[in-house]
Amino acid sequence: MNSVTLAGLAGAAMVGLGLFGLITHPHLLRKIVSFNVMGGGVFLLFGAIARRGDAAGIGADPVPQALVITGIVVAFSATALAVALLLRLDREIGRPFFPAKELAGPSEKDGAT
Amino acid sequence: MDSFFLAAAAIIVLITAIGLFRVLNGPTKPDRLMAAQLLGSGGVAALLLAEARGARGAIDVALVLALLAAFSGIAFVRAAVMSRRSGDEWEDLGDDPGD
Amino acid sequence: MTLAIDLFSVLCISGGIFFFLAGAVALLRFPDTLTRLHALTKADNLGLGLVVLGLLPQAANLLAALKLCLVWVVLQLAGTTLSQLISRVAKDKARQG
Amino acid sequence: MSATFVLDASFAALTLALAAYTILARDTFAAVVAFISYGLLLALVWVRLSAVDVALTEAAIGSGVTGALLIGAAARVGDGDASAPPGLKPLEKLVCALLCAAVSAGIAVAVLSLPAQAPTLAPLALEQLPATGLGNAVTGVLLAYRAIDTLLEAVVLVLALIGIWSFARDDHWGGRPEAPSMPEPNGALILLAQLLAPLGIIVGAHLVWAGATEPGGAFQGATILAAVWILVMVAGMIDAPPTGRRWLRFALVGGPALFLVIGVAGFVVAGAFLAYPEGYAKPLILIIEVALTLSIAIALGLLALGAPARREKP
Repeated sequence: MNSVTLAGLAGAAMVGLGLFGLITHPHLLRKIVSFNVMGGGVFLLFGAIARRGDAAGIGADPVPQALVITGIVVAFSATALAVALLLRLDREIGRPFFPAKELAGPSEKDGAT
Repeated sequence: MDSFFLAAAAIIVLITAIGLFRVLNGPTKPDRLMAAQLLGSGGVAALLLAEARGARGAIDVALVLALLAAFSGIAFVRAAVMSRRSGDEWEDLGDDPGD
Repeated sequence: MTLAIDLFSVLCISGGIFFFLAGAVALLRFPDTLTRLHALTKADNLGLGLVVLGLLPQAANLLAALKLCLVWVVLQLAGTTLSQLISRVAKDKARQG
Repeated sequence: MSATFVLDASFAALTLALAAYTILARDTFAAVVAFISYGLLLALVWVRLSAVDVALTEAAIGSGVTGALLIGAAARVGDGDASAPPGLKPLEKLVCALLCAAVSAGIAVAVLSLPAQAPTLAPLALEQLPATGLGNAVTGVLLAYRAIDTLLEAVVLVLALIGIWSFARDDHWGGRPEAPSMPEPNGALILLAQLLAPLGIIVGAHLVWAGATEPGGAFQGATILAAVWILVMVAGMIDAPPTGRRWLRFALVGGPALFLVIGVAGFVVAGAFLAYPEGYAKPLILIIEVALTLSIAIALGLLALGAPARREKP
């Protein structure tokens, strides 16, 4: 067991943890956060693989590193979009959960304001 | 000397971890807000020690962490202040009646 | 000469660890938010300050040493402002009950 | 067990503990604070994995700006306890936990059975690096070998922003996002913003410039600039810009557009899309990086600000 394998295993555990949160939390913001934890785990797996590919004097394979950098930026874009969707949903139905029937007609909250 | 730096970094990580979970457990929001500050200084100290002889550019990471810890800390405080008054003024923000 | 420098680094960094430890103990033991905040800011700034001071003679070049100081200055500034803001939130919260 | 392994193990254990706290915490606010702490620690793990460029990106975007976005949303929507739909039954939760553990176990087996001789593209990446005039292989991959990925990545930011804007109410289109400032102005915060803004601009510019030879680059530098921009807005020194302004929209697409123009020009002068003519690779890459940095900084800042929520005053 060395440090790199340990990072890979930690990444594997994070994927499982994030997946669990994504499935079990009804709160949509918690789902978004869980998804980001899962993403962090996947990136860490890439990191372990990059670190194993050290050669020619550089500490880690630059190609997976570049992939992860791209991944982090795209994950941020997706998170921002998801948060905007969540805020709009919260404004429509007044709670941060998947709507059950509310979207069928105008919600009570809209009528109140 | 190198192993002294590494050991010092590990000790600071453990100390920070203890403080961090204490702070995260609250009970009040202001307690939780301290997390950014605690981890900002503890994490940066651990990073600087761990990479005292290591990767080039590690100090840049410490600098970015320090700047972003300040930024997140202020975002925390703003969120805590705003959440007390959440519920009102979302629908009509900025819609001046005079328009 | 190197020995003297290394000794200086070890002393400073050990001092830094002591202050981090003091801060963590205070977080665990102190009764309310404001005292915990007080302890945290003092311990953290001194702790990080001593660690940075200990690392300064080990820096590779002048730019690295400058960046080390800058890291401390940024965290010091941020810590001061943040603790002020957090204590205000805590005070308002206490007043509201 | 060496000191290095003990250190890496404690980093990994703490990161994992924070990930678990993020998932399992009852309080939404605490979960988001834990997530930001998790991101900070993940950046330290990246440095330990010799991936300093990734560490910079994770510290800046993965933890910093994502954290600010999530904590703002947490304050807005709250816990929603009273209106929560019935959750999963304990037995169903257990089944989920077991299945997720199985996923983790499967990945762990894959990690443990990686080939002893790890495949790597590092020598290949370094071999051609002198031709680009760069010293940082990661920047080389991002802006020379796989430049099309980076171009599309910059476009994704703009697309996400258009998506967010489209959630605005019709009469708010082109208006300003909700006020990002503190409810009441605070002298200490204004002083902090005044001190950190010039400092952040220097650090951001340094990261972009250093990215050619040392760890750093356009995305990392741009994130610092975006963070400084938001900080100045939170302090109440400037307001969020109206999203309909023409200068703003030109600045948003300017970087990717210039990238695209240089890419298409590659057909004419070097015979392929995004090919740089010999001897001009480094200046061209630097021009692209500077233009990209400004566009990305504005895009990141606007993504964090959210959809327009105020009518534009004439």
